[in-house]
Amino acid sequence: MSVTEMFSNIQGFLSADQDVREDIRKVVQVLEQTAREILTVLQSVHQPSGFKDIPSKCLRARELFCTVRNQIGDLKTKFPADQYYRFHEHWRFVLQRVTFLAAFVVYLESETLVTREEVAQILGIEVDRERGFHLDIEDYLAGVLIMASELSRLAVNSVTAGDYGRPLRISTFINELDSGFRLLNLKNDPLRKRYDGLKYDVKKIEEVVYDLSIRGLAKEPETGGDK
Amino acid sequence: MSVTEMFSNIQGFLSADQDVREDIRKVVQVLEQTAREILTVLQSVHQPSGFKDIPSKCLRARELFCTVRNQIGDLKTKFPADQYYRFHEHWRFVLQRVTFLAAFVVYLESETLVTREEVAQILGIEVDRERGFHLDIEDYLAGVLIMASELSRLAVNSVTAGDYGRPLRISTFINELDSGFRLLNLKNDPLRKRYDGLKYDVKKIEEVVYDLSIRGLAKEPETGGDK
Amino acid sequence: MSVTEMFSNIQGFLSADQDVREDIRKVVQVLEQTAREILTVLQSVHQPSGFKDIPSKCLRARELFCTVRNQIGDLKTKFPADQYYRFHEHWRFVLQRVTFLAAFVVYLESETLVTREEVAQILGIEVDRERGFHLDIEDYLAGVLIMASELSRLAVNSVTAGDYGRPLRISTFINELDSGFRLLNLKNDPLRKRYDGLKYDVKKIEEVVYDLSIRGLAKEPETGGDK
Amino acid sequence: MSVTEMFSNIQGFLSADQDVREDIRKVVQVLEQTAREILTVLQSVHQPSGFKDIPSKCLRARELFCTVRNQIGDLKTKFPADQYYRFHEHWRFVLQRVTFLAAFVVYLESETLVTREEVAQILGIEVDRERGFHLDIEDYLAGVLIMASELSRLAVNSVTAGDYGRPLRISTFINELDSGFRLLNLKNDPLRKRYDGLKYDVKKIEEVVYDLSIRGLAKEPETGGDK
Amino acid sequence: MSVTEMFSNIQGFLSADQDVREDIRKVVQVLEQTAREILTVLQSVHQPSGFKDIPSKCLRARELFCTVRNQIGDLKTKFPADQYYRFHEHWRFVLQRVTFLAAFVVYLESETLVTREEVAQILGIEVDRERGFHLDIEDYLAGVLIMASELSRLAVNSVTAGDYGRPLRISTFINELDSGFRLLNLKNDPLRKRYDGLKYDVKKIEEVVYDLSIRGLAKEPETGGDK
Amino acid sequence: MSVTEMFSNIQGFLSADQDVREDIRKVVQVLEQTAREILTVLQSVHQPSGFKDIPSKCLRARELFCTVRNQIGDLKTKFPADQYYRFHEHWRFVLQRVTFLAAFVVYLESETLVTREEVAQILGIEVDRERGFHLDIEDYLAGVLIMASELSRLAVNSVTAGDYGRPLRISTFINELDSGFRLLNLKNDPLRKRYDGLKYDVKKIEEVVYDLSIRGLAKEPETGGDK
Amino acid sequence: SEDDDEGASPSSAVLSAFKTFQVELDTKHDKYERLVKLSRDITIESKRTIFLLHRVTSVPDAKEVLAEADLKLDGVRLKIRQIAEELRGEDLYQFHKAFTPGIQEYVEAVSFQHFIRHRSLISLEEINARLVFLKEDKAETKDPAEQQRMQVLTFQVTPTDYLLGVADLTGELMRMCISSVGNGDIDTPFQLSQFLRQIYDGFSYIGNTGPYEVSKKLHTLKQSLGKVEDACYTLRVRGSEIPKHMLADVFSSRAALIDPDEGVA
Amino acid sequence: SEDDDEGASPSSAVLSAFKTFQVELDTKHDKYERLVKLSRDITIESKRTIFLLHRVTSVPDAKEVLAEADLKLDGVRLKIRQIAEELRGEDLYQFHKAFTPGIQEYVEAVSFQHFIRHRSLISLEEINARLVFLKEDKAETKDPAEQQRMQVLTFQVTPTDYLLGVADLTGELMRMCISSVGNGDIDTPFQLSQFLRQIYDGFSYIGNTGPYEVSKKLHTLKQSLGKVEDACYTLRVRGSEIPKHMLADVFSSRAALIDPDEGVA
Ligand SMILES: [Mn+2]
Ligand SMILES: [Mn+2]
Repeated sequence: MSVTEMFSNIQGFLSADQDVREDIRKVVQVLEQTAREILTVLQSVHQPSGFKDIPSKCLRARELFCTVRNQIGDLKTKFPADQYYRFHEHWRFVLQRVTFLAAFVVYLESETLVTREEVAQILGIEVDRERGFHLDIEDYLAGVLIMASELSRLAVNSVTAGDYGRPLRISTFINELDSGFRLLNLKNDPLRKRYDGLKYDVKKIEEVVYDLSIRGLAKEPETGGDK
Repeated sequence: MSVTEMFSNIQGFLSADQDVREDIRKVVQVLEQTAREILTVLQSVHQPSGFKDIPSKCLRARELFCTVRNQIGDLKTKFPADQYYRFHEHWRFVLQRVTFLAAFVVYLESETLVTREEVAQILGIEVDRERGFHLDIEDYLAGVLIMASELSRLAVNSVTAGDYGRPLRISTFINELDSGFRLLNLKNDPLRKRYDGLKYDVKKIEEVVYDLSIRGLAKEPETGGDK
Repeated sequence: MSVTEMFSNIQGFLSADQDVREDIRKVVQVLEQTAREILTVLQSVHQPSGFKDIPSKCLRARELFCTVRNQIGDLKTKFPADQYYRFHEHWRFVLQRVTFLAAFVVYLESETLVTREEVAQILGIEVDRERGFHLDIEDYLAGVLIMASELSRLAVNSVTAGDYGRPLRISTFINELDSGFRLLNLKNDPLRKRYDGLKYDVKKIEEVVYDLSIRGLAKEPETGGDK
Repeated sequence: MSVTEMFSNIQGFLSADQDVREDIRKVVQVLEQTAREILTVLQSVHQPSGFKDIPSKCLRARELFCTVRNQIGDLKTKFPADQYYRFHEHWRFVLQRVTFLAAFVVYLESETLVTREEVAQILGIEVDRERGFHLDIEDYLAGVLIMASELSRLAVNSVTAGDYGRPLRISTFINELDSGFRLLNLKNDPLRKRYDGLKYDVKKIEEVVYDLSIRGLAKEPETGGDK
Repeated sequence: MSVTEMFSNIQGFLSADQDVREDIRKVVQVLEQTAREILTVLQSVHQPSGFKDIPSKCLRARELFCTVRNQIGDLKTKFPADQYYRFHEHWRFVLQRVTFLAAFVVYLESETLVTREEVAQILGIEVDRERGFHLDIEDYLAGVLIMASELSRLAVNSVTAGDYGRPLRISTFINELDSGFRLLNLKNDPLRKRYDGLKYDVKKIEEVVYDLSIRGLAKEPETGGDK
Repeated sequence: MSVTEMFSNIQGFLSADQDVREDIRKVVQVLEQTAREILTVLQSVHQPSGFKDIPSKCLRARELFCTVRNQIGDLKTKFPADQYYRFHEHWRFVLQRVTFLAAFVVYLESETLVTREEVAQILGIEVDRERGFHLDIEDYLAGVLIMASELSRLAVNSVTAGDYGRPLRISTFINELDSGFRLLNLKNDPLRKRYDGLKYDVKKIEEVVYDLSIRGLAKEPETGGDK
Repeated sequence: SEDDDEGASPSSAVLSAFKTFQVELDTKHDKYERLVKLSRDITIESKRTIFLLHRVTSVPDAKEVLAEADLKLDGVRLKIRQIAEELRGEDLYQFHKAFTPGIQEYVEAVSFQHFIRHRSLISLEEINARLVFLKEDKAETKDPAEQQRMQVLTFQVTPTDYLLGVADLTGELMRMCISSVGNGDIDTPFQLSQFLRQIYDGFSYIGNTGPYEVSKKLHTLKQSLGKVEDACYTLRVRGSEIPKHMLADVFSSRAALIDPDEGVA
Repeated sequence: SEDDDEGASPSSAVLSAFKTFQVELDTKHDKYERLVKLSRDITIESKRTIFLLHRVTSVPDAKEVLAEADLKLDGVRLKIRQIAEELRGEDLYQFHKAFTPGIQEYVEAVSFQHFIRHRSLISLEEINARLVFLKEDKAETKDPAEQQRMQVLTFQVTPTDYLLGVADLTGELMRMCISSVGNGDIDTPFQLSQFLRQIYDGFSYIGNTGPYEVSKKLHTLKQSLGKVEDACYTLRVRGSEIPKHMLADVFSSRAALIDPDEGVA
């Protein structure tokens, strides 16, 4: 094989690679659009009026997750199944976003921490790398941390909306989450940086609980009834 | 044509171009001066005493916008009308600043979001590129985002000044703005980065509202009357 | 108009802009491919055997310039004619490359400096900005400088190939070019930096001529006949 | 004169210059040491206990400024008086530091903005370049900006120390400073960058005042008496 | 004096400074233009035909140095005489260029090294800093080193032009220069870097002399007659 | 021990360290001066007249090496003997220079490669690290490579001086050196870069030998007689 | 030929010299590589220890965590011992670049543990005292003095590595402070702010006289201090709304609310 | 209390989930670290092989050097085999950053050896064909098909790593060219210039469509080619002074002069 032929082959490989990336980028873009739509639905819980009909908002979000599933299904067809990490950077960001959204919906519905299995199911993907397009553990954790930050905002806004019980329940939940993260040996990577942010969320929520306590507004969270 | 003649001609082109840029730079400098003056007028609303006579400050700012219009009018004469984007970088920064100032004045006057048309009118320029010196849409959006950050500061300072209603109205306004931006599909550019800052403004204002609520100081904004 | 409507409109503008850029990028990509093909054709003149059939290589390159013309023709249709500078950065690089290639072909054919007019004609574009898609003067100069560096390589390789007359003609040519550039008052920009490289090319070629002279291999270029 | 003689002469010039620089560097080094000592004294005001004896700290700093004056006096003897700008870079940094320290002492003593004249007097130097070793205006401004950032830290720590009045006075002061800077037409240089940091200090202090206001802890600063 | 007044005063200082710099930049620009013209005149000595009338080229250059003197005279009026080093960076580059040109003319005329005094006289400036606008010693040395590099080029081209005696004389001259520089104790600055380039010039010229020697073309330079 | 005391201790250590470095720098500076003097003595061998009295030049250099020994002796007293590598960077450069000079002298005297032991002896230092101030192997090799480059220059100049035997002997010598270096596994470090230069020296000398060969000027090196 | 013979003998002199050079260079390079690898191991284990130590703000009893950290740090010290063995008889600074990252991280970990235990800054001497190793294997010589000497192996952390490790420690302290606030611990933040301010003062006292890497960390250090001061400020401001004696009640009841067993002592 | 019990059970659910996460993350990180170390080893040995190979321009017989290089490269391949073992069942790209420097250096070494032997560019397929490893140890399963599958272990160099290795190869070829001229070898430089020009044309054909790291190397590649072209130019110019048939004589007598036994074939 001549040098020219060899370079032609490689050029072929590179072009194919670029085409794949282009295809992925396009699907990811529509996926981001859907993610923004779900976010808009869920963001409204922060508004005073929004606290009333959380269930209906969750339903609406669940519907939109169908679209997400379809779009991820489309994404899977764009590259060889065993080269997930080759193109990981392309969908990493959006996958963390939709994981966050799934975790947020599950929290709003049941005040529990979504498991990696549940997220995978909501997104129509796998947990184990061997079984196909999967949810990387670091992406799952990143999504959970984004939710923690959203919950600290929710604690603040639920007080504004007059719901004094929620911040205490959020506090319990987020403390548990924090304990979980302490078990992990994170490298100096983006996840570690995000986890550092969790401490501020914990602190913020603690301050809200404190504010309620000194005013005698803190009630034992009635976890039983809500779940 | 000899090589020397060719290059003499070319030098003519290059000199002309450099002269144009020099002229533009000079006008932009005085424009920046005026922008700083308007800012000084408007900044005083942050001071406790400043809340009393917002209308008069707005009037004063409106007067200074006449100067802005004249200076932009002058700017227009410095280059061929259809080469806007060739020299865009020269005035981009200051145009975003005056857009912010216009948006801020309009907000202070009416608590509404200035439209691109209004900004264009206040600055004496066009909305449509075809019709002359215009306001690029990204510059308009950048100006609006600068204002959002100014409003979070205003929310804080209005509490200090004893105005407890304003933060709630600002909160509503900024939430609406945030929803608006979520409709946009921004590229990974400076505008996107600026937009990422918006969520901190939203959060900050929510915390102000929270502080008022928990102390029973929050009053429902009487939106009807104000708008 | 509500905030939502405003932002929906804006999204329309932004999408249109992004679509235009996407279209431009695609055409530019194929244009770059053609440019690389022409380069491959012309680079073969550096090979010992390549010196024999320069004319046929030029013919082949000329054919490929038809493709370039078509592709640039296509490019023109992707954006409004009067927004050249808005999207300039997208095609600037490739336009300098094809200018270089055009200048190189013309030099190989006739040992003269291509004029901006000729380049424009070869590329099927305009010289005057007012008349349509044109060749910016700085891009023309950048292309010429790229060629100068290619000529210093050619001087070396023509000696290796046993052609002792060519370096002398190249030397005269490049000296003339250098004098031309010295007429220009360049800003401290990429073009200036490129021009600073020209003096190395001049020196390199002079040393080639020296090596030939001292060995009695230098023949006076028969300038009269060639030009 | 032979080439060797010429270069021997030149070596004389160069050696003299290098000796001067060496001398300057040594004095600057001990000046930096003194500056660090003053800083250590003044930084202790940030400690809860430190708020009680600000006057005694200022006295101690004033004493150390005697040393500064002596050291600068020494510095002046190291180079010809009219070559200030030739060696400016050597002492620029430390001069900004001691200006900051002087400005901080004056603020702690009287809560006023030190003038350039006062700084010059504290440092034992001139204001007018013509009259000798002077304080360059940009260095004065840089020193003032360093102080602004120190004051935002002081506002925070005085609250921690239970002093609720000070932040309000700092706020008024820093706002005045900000207005002052807005009168300036700064180039795009290090000073401009430093000035951009001022707005964060302003905001930070406003938030402190806000926190005090909403809790009813803010007392109007008794400006009349202090100034 | 109020803070506002203080800052108004300061703005006065800053504006004056900026105006001075603007004025200097303009004069420097025309000076650069003249320098390029002199260079074009002198560059032609490198061409085969150029060796014939070196004297007339030198005369032409001498004439253009009148213009240089006028322009530098103009430059001097733009800033206070004793603030040379404050604005040094603005004209440093062009002063090194015209020093090089002066040194080159003197070498072409008499094959001697121009002294700092001679350069100062040619440029109409001073040697001693105390006496006015002067030629900094490092700028003089930089100019001399630029000439050294030009001479290595001249050695090469004089062989091409059939002048076999000149390279030997240049070799002697440049060796003397190299010995001179070896007497200097240079700091690790741009000048040192430039000086490091000198050894390449020395080596290049030695190789030219070698090429002549081995072919029996080297004649002993008749040093007595030339100097 | 309090934090303050601990930092005082460390500051003490750092100051002591800086003092040591300052002392070292001063000795190194005078050492560099001596090295330049030896270089000036040895450089003269490149001149046509210089070939006659190489032995006397070597004697003169040998004398100057006494000074070098004294200065290095002084250097040794400036830091603890077992912390050689802590301050290595300070004298590394000059040690390579004097190693080169020692190697050059030895070559000129005996046309042999100086051993590390010999260099150490000439410089009055050790070979083994354990025994005191020593010559690091990489510095020895660097010095040898600098000499190789000087020898390629010497080969060129000895032809100019009419000595046709020397280049052949240099060629043999340098080829042997090259074979030696090929045995080493160099990292991508400065030494590797320098070694890459050796190939050019070998090439240059080969070209000289070639030039002599085709002219029948190459004589068998009479190594016996020269040594 | 004669030429050949004559050429061969000096030739082998040069070549054999270069063969010894090759051995010397390769030995050094291989040692360097081994040290780099040890340093990476030390870095990873030290980082993990730091992560482990952060758990103290959330568990009822710090002892367990500290004991676990002791175990981990013992493991790290074994690695440092290996470095010390590699450096036996060498000039430490010749290979310093190879292991400095690991040692800095170890200083960070060990000083963090020390702070948690003693609320003070560990000194360089204390750190070095723990890096004196006894050789376990039998010495080959029979001279007791020689045997004695052989049996002790020390590693000296340089003051600069110590400073850089301590500078990074402040980042961990800041994280610990925020966590403490988040867990309702109102004493630790004030202690931390006091301690961090001392370290900051120490670093400003050293200023730019230290090596460049130290000055580079000053900015981050100042930011960490700022975050801790802000946390204390917030505690004070919020605490201002009720009388002080009530504050403690609120926090203790708060802690009880979350988990009665998890009150931090 | 009830609260305590109720709180504890979900708490342990979350915590036990995180304990499994910890194991997963640590496993991955440890594997990454092992790969980094393997990569460093591969880099060092490949570099040493390249150095060894440069000796071919100065020794009478290239065979010995090539054989020695074969041995070294076998050692490197054992390390790559270890990488392949680490990657068994993994997505190669998940750990790609850990070992890409070593692999690129291996490509450089192996393609350099190939060029010396065959005067041609080794293909990616040829490189990968040598990275198919057979498992020596007995497979635990008795199913022959399974056993078959288990016994083959492959490592695939990515096209990008191949390109980057080849780009660096050109630097070594340039060095070899200069050495050849220095040793009086007049054929190799022309062969090399031809070969390098092909590679350069290949890279310009790919242009900026490849990854960024490739485009970054284009400049160095062009410089190397320039140096080789200059060397050929010099040979031609100097050769121009005598008739061609004499040239060979001159060089052969030249080679004889230095060392009669060392004439390169
Ligand atoms: Mn850390
Ligand atoms: Mn390599």
